[in-house]
This record gives sequence, C-alpha cells and structure tokens, in this order.
Amino acid sequence: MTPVAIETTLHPLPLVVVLVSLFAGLAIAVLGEHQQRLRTVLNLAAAVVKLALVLWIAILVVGGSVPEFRFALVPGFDLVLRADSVSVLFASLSAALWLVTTVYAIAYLHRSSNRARFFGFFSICVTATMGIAMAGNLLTFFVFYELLTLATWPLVVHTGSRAAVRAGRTYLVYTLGGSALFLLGLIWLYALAGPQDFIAGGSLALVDLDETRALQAIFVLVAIGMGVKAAIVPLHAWLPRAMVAPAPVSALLHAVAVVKAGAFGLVRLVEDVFGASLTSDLGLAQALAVAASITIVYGSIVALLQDDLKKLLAYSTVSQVSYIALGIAVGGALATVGGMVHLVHQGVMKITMFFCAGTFATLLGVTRIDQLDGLARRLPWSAGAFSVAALGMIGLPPLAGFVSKWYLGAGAVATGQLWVVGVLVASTLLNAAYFLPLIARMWLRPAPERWPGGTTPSRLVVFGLVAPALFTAFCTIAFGVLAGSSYSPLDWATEIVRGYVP
Amino acid sequence: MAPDALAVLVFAPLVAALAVIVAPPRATTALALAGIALTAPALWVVTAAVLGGEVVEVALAGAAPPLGIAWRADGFSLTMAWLTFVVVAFVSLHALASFPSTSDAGRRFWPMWLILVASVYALFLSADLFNLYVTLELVTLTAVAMIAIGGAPAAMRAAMRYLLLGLMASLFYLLATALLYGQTGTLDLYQVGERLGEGALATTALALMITGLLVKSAIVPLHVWLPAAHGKAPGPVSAVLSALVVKVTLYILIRLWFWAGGALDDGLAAFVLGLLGAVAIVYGSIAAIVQTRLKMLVAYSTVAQLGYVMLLFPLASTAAFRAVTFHVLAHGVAKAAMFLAAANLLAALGSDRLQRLVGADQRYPVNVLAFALAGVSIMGLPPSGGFVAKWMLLEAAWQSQGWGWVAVISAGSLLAAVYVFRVVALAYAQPRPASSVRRPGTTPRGRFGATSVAALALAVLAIVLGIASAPVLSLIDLGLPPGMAP
Amino acid sequence: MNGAIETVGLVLVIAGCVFYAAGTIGLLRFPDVYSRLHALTKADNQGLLLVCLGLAVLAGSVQVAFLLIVVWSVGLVAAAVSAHLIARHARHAGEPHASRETER
Amino acid sequence: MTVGVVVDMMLGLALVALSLRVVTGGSLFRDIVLFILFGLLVALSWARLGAPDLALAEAAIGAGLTGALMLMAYRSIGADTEERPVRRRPGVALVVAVLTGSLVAVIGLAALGIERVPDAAGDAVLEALPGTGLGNAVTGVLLVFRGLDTMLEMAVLLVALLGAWTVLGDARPGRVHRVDRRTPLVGSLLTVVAPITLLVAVHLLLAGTDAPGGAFQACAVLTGCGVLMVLTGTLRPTAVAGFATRLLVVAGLAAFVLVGAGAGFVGHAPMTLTGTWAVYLIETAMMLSIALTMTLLFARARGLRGEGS
Amino acid sequence: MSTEVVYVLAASAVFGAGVYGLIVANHLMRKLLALNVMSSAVFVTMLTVAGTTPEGPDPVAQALVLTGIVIAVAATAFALALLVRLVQETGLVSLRAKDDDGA
Repeated sequence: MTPVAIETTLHPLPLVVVLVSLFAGLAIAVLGEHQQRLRTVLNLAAAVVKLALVLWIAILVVGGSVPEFRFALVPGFDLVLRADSVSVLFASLSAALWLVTTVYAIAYLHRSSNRARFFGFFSICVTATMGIAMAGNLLTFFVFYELLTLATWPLVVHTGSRAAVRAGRTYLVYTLGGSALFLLGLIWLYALAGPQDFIAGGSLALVDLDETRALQAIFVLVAIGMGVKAAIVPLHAWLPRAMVAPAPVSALLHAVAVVKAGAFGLVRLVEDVFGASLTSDLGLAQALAVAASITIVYGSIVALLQDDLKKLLAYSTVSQVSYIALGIAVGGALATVGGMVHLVHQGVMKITMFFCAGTFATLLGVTRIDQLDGLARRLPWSAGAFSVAALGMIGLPPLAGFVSKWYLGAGAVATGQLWVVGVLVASTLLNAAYFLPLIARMWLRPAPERWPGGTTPSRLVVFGLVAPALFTAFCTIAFGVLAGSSYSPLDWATEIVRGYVP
Repeated sequence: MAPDALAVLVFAPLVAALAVIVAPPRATTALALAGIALTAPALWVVTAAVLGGEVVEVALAGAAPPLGIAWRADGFSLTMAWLTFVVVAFVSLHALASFPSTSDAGRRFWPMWLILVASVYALFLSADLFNLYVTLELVTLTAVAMIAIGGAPAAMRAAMRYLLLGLMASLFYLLATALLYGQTGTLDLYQVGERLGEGALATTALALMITGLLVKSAIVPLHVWLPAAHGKAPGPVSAVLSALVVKVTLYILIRLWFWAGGALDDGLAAFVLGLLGAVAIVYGSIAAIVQTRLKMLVAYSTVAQLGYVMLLFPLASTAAFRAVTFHVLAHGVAKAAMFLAAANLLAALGSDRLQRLVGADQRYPVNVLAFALAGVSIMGLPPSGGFVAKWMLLEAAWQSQGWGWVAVISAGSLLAAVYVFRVVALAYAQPRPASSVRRPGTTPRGRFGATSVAALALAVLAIVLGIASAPVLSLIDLGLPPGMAP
Repeated sequence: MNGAIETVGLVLVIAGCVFYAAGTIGLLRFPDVYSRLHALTKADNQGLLLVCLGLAVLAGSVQVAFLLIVVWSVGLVAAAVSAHLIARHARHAGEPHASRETER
Repeated sequence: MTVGVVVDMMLGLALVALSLRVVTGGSLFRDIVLFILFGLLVALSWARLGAPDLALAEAAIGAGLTGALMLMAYRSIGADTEERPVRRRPGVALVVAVLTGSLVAVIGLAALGIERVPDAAGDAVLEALPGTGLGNAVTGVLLVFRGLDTMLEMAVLLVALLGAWTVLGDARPGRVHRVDRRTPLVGSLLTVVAPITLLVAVHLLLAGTDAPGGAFQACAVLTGCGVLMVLTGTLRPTAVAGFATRLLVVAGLAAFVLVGAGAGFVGHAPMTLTGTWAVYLIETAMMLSIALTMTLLFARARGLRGEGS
Repeated sequence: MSTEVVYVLAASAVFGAGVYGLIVANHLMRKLLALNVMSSAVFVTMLTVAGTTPEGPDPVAQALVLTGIVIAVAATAFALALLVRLVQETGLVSLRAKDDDGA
C-alpha cells in the first residue's frame, strides 16, 4: 500500500487547544503568588475547557475530518498543528490526566511556596504536550518537544534543594544532548527529502530514496532524541534522579508528558515518517525491538533492587514505557495496537501509583517500601487504588495492563517473533516480583505504632489527594473490562492501526 | 517621501541631542523620546518603499558618488535599522529609570545616547568608506564615554582599553581606506567593488581593513577588550553595546566582503574567518561558563555569539546570509534583554556575583524570567528567534556539507545551555537558611518597574521573533548580496 | 641685475643659517639654562631676521616682504616672552648659575 | 635627484627617527616635546606635498593643540608617575611592527604606480567646483560635497567634550598652572596677541572659501588664543556649563543640522547648502564651536569665566 | 626617486614605529603618542597615494585628511581626559596590572 496524503480541513481548533493552557499558564504567572483562589479557579477552568475542546476535536475526527492549522515558522518549513486519530488518542489522555493531576497538585502543594511559578510552568508543560500530540510534522514536534524540556525543568528543580538542582542538571544534560542529535537528524532528513508532513504509513514512502545509510543514520539520531525522553536504556539515567521533584511532577513526567512524549515520538517516527515497512526494511525495527526489550528487562530488574518507593516506580516506568516502543517495533497489526493502547493504559496506571505514593508521603511520611506495612488499614482507599494499578501493571486480567500485554504477545506470535513473548513473560514475572510484595505489605502486615511523619491537612485536601487516584484506578479497571466497547482506548487504537498496517 | 525619511532617521535623534544639551534637564525626557520615536514612522515609510521593490537612495547635497556621499537603504540596512530602533526604544525605557534626566549621570547620558543612535543610523545608511570611518569613530567614542559614566575604576580601565584598541582599529581601517581610494579613485563601497579588480594589492588592502573591523567586532583572538567593557558598563549601555555596537562593524564587514570583496574570492580567507568564528563560539562559551559574575558571563556569551556571524564567510550562500542576518537580529534583542535583566538583578542584589543569585527568583521573578527567556533564544531552542537562526544556519551548513561547521553550531548551543541554565538554576535554588538574611544595600524594586518591563519586553520579543520570522526574512531577502538569489 | 639681487638674497639667507647654527651650538654646549636661552633667543632672532630679509629680497614683492616682516616680529615677540618665562621659572625653581659655581 | 627630493629625504628620515624616539624613549616629557616637533615636521611635509591647507591645520591642530593637551595632561598626572621601562621582550611587537610597516610600504608604493583613475573623486570635485561658488576645492569638499563627514566630525568633537565632561565626573576642573601675568611681557603680549589672533582667525575663515584656510585653521588660531587666556588666568575654568557655553558648543553642529536638514524642507537633497550665507553661517559657527570646545578640553572645564566676574 | 615615494616610505616606517610603540609601551600616554604618530603616517599615506590633479594634490584626499586630523585631536583630547581621571582614581598609568574585579 502506498500511503496517501491526508485530506485536511483548515481549522483553528488545534491551535486553540494548544493555546488554552499557554494563556492559563501566563495568566497564572502574572497573577502572582497570593491570588490563590483565582489561581485555582483558573487552573481548573483551563483544564476543563481543554478537555472539552479535545472532546470536540475527537467528535470532528470521528466524523472523518482532520482539522489542521498551519503557518510558516521558517520560510519553507511550516508549523503544522493537526488532529488526526493518533493525536486525539494522546491529546485526550493528557487533557484528562491534566485535569486530574491539577486537582491533585492543588491539594498536594497547598502549603508549598512558589506556587505561581509551579502552576505556570505546569500549564506550559501541558501546552507543550498538547503541541506534541497535535504536531503534524517532525519540525513542529521538535519545537514542542523542546518547549516541553524547558517547561519541565523548573518543575524538576521546583524545591530548589541541592538534590533537585542536581537532578535538573542531569535532566538537561540528557534531554538537550538528545535534542541536539534530534535536530541534526531533522536537518539531515529535510535536506534529503524536503519538508514533509506526517502521513500514516510513512511520509518517506512517498519519495524515492536510495540512501540506506543516510536513512539509518537519521533514524538513529532522531530515535536517540526520542529515546532520551522515553528513557530507553542506556538513556534513562535522568528519570530516577528526577524523582526528587514533587509527586504531581513525577506523575506528569511519567504518565502524561515527558516519557510519554518520547514514546509518542517513536510512534510518529516509525509509523508516520519512515513507515513500518521501511523501518523494517532498513533493519531498524529489529534494533528498536532489541533496545526496547533490554530496557523492559533491565528496568524491571533494577526496580526489584530498590527500597525507595518512588525509585521503584521510576524504574518500573523505564520498563513499562518501552512496551510502547516494543509494540511498534515488532510491527504487525496486533502488536502495534498493543503498543498504542499501552500509551493510554500505562498512563492511567502509573499516574495512580504516583498519586498514591505522594499521598503516602504527605499524610504518613511513608517513602520507603519497608514502611508500607499495614498501610491499608490507615488509608484503605489509596492503598486500594495503588493495588489495582499495580495488579494492572503486572497484567492481571481483566485490568488495562492485561489488554496491552495480550495484544503485544499475540502480535509477536503472529509475526513469528517468539523471543518477544519470552521478554513479556520475564517482564511480567519481574513485575509481579516487585509489586506483589508491596501489596502484601500494605494489606497483610500489621500497622506500626507510629507512622514516620506526615501532616494532617483539612478534609478537602485529603479528598483532593485521594479522589484523583480513585478515578484513575477506576479507569484502569474500566479500560480493561470495557476494552471491547466502541471508543474505548483499545477500539481507538485499533482504528488508528488500520491506517498504519493494511 | 522615502528619501526624506532617511534624513529623519539621522537628524531626529541628532536634533534631539542638541536640544537636550541646551534645554533645561526637565525637558530631557520628552525631547529624547521624541527624537527616538520620530524615527519609527520614518523607518516605516522607508520599509514600505523597500518592500515595494524600491531601493531608497539619496545623494547628499545632490552630489552622487564618487563626488559625494549617498545614503541608501536596502533590506539589509533596514533590518539593522529596525534592530536599532527596537533595542534603542526598549533600552531607553530602561534608561528613563536608571538614568533619570535630572540626575548627574542622566544629564551626561542622554545627549551621548542620542548621538549614538543618530550615528548608528547614519552608519547603516552609508556606503562611503570614509563616512563609515567617521561614524565608526563617533560610535566608538560615545560607547567608551558611556562605559565610563558610572565612574568606577574598573569601568574606566575597561573604557580605556576599549578606546585604545578601537582607535588602533580605526587607523587600520582608515589606512586601508586611503589605499583603496588611491587605487580606485572613489570611496563609495559599491564603486570600489566594481573598480578594484583582483590582485595581491587589493587583497592586502582589504585584509588590513578587515583586521581593523575584526578588532572592533571583538572576534577571537581580538576580543580582549570586550568582556570588561561590556561587563563593567552600566546596564543600558552594556545592552546597547552587545546588541548594536559590536554589530555595526560586522555589518560593514559583511557589506565589504559580499558587495566589494571580489578580490577576496578565494576559499582560504573565508575559511580563516570561519575558523575564527568557530574558535570564538567554543572559547567564548567556555569562558562564559567559568565566569563568577553575571554580567561578565553575559559579556563572554556575546563573544561566543558573534562567532556565528563569522560562519557566513565560508558558507557564503543565500541561506547562510539570511540565517546570519536573522541571528544578528535575534541575538541583539535577546542579549539586550539579558543585560538589562542582569543589570536589574545587580542593582537589586547589590552585586552580580553568581552565588548571590541564589533564591533570586522568589524576589525578582520578572527579571529571572526575562533572563531565562532571552537565554532560550541564545541557546537556540524553539520557539525563539535564536532557534530560527540556528535552524537556517545549520541547514546552510548542511547544504554546503560543512560538517565541521555543523558540529560547532551544535556544540555552541549546548555550551550556551550550560551557562544559561547555570544562572537560572542558581536563581531557582532555595537559599540555605544562613544566607537568606537580606544584606544591606539591597533595595528590591517593584515587580513591574520600568526597568523590569523593558527587560521582559525585549525577552518576549526574542521569543516572538521565532514565531513571526516570515516578515523579517522577506525584508532580509530584499537586501541579499549580488549574486545571491532568494 | 637679477643675478646680483639673487646673490644678495642668498648671502643673507646663508648668513641667517650661520646665526641659527651658532644659536643651536650654544643651546647644546652652554652650561646652564640662562646662557642657553641667551644663545638661543639672541642668535636665532638674528638668524630669523636675516633669513626673512633674504627671502624678501628673493621674492621681489612688497606684499611678501611685508608678510615676512610680520613673521619676524611675531617670532620676536614669541621668543622674548618664552625666554622671559623660562628664565623666570628657572630662577624661582632655584636653577643654579654655572658661572657662579665655577667662580667658587 | 633634485634638491627638493634631498630635502624630502632628510625630512623623511627625521620623521622616522623622531617617531621611533617618541614611541620608545625614556623621558615622557621630552618625548611629548619631540612629538610636537614631529608634528611640525609633518606640517612641513604637507607643504612639500603641495597641501598648504593641511600644513596650516597640522601645525596648529596636529602639533600645537595636541601637544598642548598632552603637556597639560602630563602635568596633571604628575611627574612621579613616570613609566616603567617598556616591556622586556619586545620580540613579537617588533615582528608585528616590521610586518605592518613593510606591508604599508609595499601597498603604498604599488598604489603610487597605479594609473590615476580618469573620473577619480578629486577630478570630479574640480569639475563641479565652479557650481558651488567656492574657489577653494578643499573647502568645497568639506562643506558641500562631503558635508555629511564634516557634520559628523563636529559631532565627534562634541562627543569628545561630552565624554571629557563625563569622565571628569564631579571632580573640580583641572587646576591650571597659571603664569603670572603681572610681569610686563606677558600682560602686553595678551593685549597685543588677543586682538591679532581674532583678526587672523576671521581672515583665515573668509579666505578659506577661495584660498588656503577655512574654519579649521581659523579655529586653531582662536583656540591658541583661548589656551593663552586660560594659561594666563584671563579666563578661569568653572565646574558648570552655563547656557551660553552649551549653546556655543553645539552651535557648529546645530548650524550644519539646520542647513542640512532644512534643505530637505525646501525641496533640495539633504545637506545641500542653499546659498553663500549658509557657507558663512556654518563656517563661523564651526569656528566658534571648535575653538570653545578645544579650549574647554584643554582646561578640562565645563565652562569659562572672565577674570573679573 | 620622487617626493611621493620618499613620503610613502617614511610614512610606512612611521606607521610601523607607531604599531611597535602601541604594543610595547606601558605608559598610557605613550600609547596615545604612538597612536598619534600612526595617524600622521596614515594621513601622509592617504594624500600621497591619492595622486595629484592639475591643481595640486587630490582635493578630496586633502579634505579627508583635514577631517581626520580634527577627529584625531578630538579623540586624543577625550582619551587624555579619561587618562587623567584614571590616574586620579587608581594611581596607575598603565593597564598592565591585573584587572581588579570590583562590582
């Protein structure tokens, strides 16, 4: 099948959806530290409006149109914001989770300093994510990808402690180094093939190029740029260190924005620029699959060795996000669907766990695994949400994680790559090995006399901490149980993959 | 209409300067602002004419070259003139607060400031080698005098060094002018280009001239005067020095090379200039990284950023010309913002030692934000003017297969990230309890004082340039060197 | 006739140069400020007069002759005033007299 | 080889020897004096090269005024700040100097050998000069054809003064070491010289339109008078720039701006001098401005005050 | 050997001497002297290489030199003012001393 350029309709909506949170962010920054009530209203309003806009876009896309907005960034090179079905998948994930995270963050930071700055950059961060979701070509993607780096750095160093500043430095070294390579790959690509927009099935398939070496090099350069944020081994080291950031930031980094943006970028690179068949012809798919597999196993093993809860979750992310890369690298309809749907599933599961970890730390001062004993007695709802998400991660049916893993495994079998199944099994066992003890400790062990610390905030704050986790835990269940219904993430991913794989 | 507007560009600030000298201090603000503001409509008229396909030209006193001097505005000179206006307008806003017209320093500042503006405009309009010499001297002398305005010994030493090297450079330039006039019988740069022909003679004369210009542009290894001069000068002066004053000689250099430099048409000279640029980028960035003072850091950043301009000579393509011109623009705006922000922080904290910046973001968020936004452009990260420039430059380097240049450009922006983030990270860091005690002599300004607004506005503009690059580039396209097609 | 006038003029100029040379030797060889000034102003003024006269003769124009006289008188005034001031300053500063020292 | 060339050679050798001495010598005071001598010899060279305008300007400005400024500054910084000897190993400098010197020689000589361009600017000036009503080509270039240069040159002077005022800071004006005027010679010198210089200045100014001379030469003479009056205490430096001072200091540039920009309003190209009146206006204003500026720079003062007041 | 050749040679030697002095001299005032010597050399070169018209040296070159002389003296005057103030403030007459790092 030769990919064909998509019919698009000029529409300001993709731009508007990006700008909503930008303006919110600027307004929050301008308001200053003390306008707490107004800031909260603005934050929530922007999040709700954004979610509504994304839904509107989704309806348009379901109706078969592809709204697009473009203008020349550099003459000859357009900034393209376009909402196709892949965009909608990612955009709706981040819009929904942003709303949830905002609620959580307001509660979490109810007594912190520098909140104007925090929420300002928080909003800009989501702007960047939305731009990444809506990016219609690699240049646009790059622009928002860099914006994301810039907007997340202040969040990482938010507390201003030595450790935070150091983590921020590590973060920058990795991301900026990666993006420099990304930029070179981008320049090279455009020099070779001219400016191109994303096309399902691969925009490069439209031009006849006999440049195997160059294309391989370009792919590697760009993939390194993406791989840094997607935390593919050995480019992952920044992620565990960035755990010093406040919990909502970790949630954002791991589930919504940064890591996900990297994984999403790999999807775009493989499916919309090179195309699955070219990627595979160039031998790149196999290489990516190997890298992803190593990451999956390595991340799980290291997670097993952690005694700090957030570190464990971080390495778990390293491992889990590579399922997405693995899915598209394995290729074929089923595995690709598995990868795509994991984009959403991993998001809701992991964000739940980070919410809960933050809650544990805030209310009880619990940060280490050995302190989890008997915690379910004290915080049953949070512990419940955490457990559901963890079981989902392990892949227990009928939770969301199971659906992803099932499709990945089936896809591997279908394409005859049985070793991938081995990786999945190993990973699942390892997941179980580090998550089950946590669940066991929370529910089965007796509670200690005294908890390590923590505060007792107002009931509203506690509600703000617990409710988001419950909601996402519910999603974890719903996405698994209702996977077969229409407009479920799985259904949507299947729709997308029809465009990718004939 | 348009030719008269050229005269307004020079005469309006000049008349304002004279009026400021004669009139009582309370009229200074109004006169100065009027003199600067009047140039905006004039620029607009000229730009409209140039965009309409005209080359706006006027032979002064009706005597066309070679007899006399002509003012001429094409896309290139207009781009620079707009940079002048924008930087001067915002920096003036800052200066209204930092050099109040009734203070001693203000009375000294404003007349020279206006003369500087007039001479920079005159320089961009002129293509007469000797007239350029006079305007250059004017620019140098005003710049030196304004560096010394504060009266600090360190500033005066910097001013003295700048003055000596500047005068020496001018003499090299003047000597070359003499030789070129002897050979061609004209001082008009374009006519010199037509008549000069090739040969060792022409090459050597041009080499002398270029050497002089390189000293004034502070291209490594001739940069020794710049860091102290830019670092020790008062805020608005630093801003305009880095944003404009070092650019004027680069402007002349580019004009000379591409419009009259037929004699230099061999790869070696261009390569050497490019190499100097590459060294400047790397050396300047590393030097910036190891600085312990904010303004010195920003000054070394200028040394590095000027290096990018030199890459134009080996690349020598339309794409490179557009990229470099845009870079000059983006860097000018961003660097002015950076210096203003740095100056505000210095004024507020009482010192610009980097360690004092710890926690600055909590008290001076606007200035830290301005610095960071300008830094985004300096690093060449999107979306910013600096990114567009870097993108086009990388593209140009890639097209000409200059892999070395590509590597240097990439390395340069990474190194820039190191020094920019070093500052911002300190500002974001939490002060340790012991050091959080406010030291005496620190008078925090209001969050939205005129000085902060000026810095922030320029910084935002540096970002906006990255989104609204198209109109600027279409103007630049109307000033491409002969032999380059858009 | 012409030849004779020219000769006279040249002789005058050369004579003037001799006075100049004498003055210069005096400047270099005399032992103290006062006698140096003495040599310089006296001999040089005389030399200047002779050179001017010679040039006036050579030029053969009244206007030029007049101008040369102006030159001479201005030179005279300058020499007188500067010599006076230098000597005065030297005396106030306690510059020693060579002759008195040798007498002792 | 004619006698003239022999004189030229002696002059040239003297110039080189003096310049070497000036840049390397051990006694700063003596070298400043030698520099003045150097300037006078340069003035002689101008005369030898057939440029009396330059000879006048060089002698008065290049040698006289610069020398006076140098000596004045030397006095202010004090003789006790005598320099350390030059850098110990001047090898690199020597190489650079020889290189640049020979570079100039080579290009200069080669440039001499070049056939004169038929429509060189200089010839164009001679051709266009009758149209200006001026008889002196140099004045024609300065005021008409390249009036912009001259206008900006006035701005340079103004900036030099403003710059000097700036670095003066709040310091009181430099203490001028005054000559005692009570001696009969100095007093009478003043009464005789001051009117004469004024006369000469005006003459030079007016002559400049057709013969050697002009505002620059005239101002130099006037400045000499000003310096004399400062030195004798007839004029005293003050720390305040009064209205009249400020007005006079900007007058030259202002006249140029007025005429140059005004031409635009009456339909001419900018910088056109629309009549002889403009020439005289500009020249007079320039002369006064330059003379006052230079005197102020010499006295390192913001203003001048008559002795009585 | 013509007059012009003599002066071009002399001027180049003087220019070289000026460059030398500018580099090696310690005393700022001597550096200024060197600069002035250099500028004289430039002016002489300018007039000689410009050639002559029937009515004497090139009038444009003469005008340029005249302008140049005035600019040179203006720059020198300003530099001297700066020098005097610098000496008053620091007591140093050269720039060689290590750059003090005052804020």
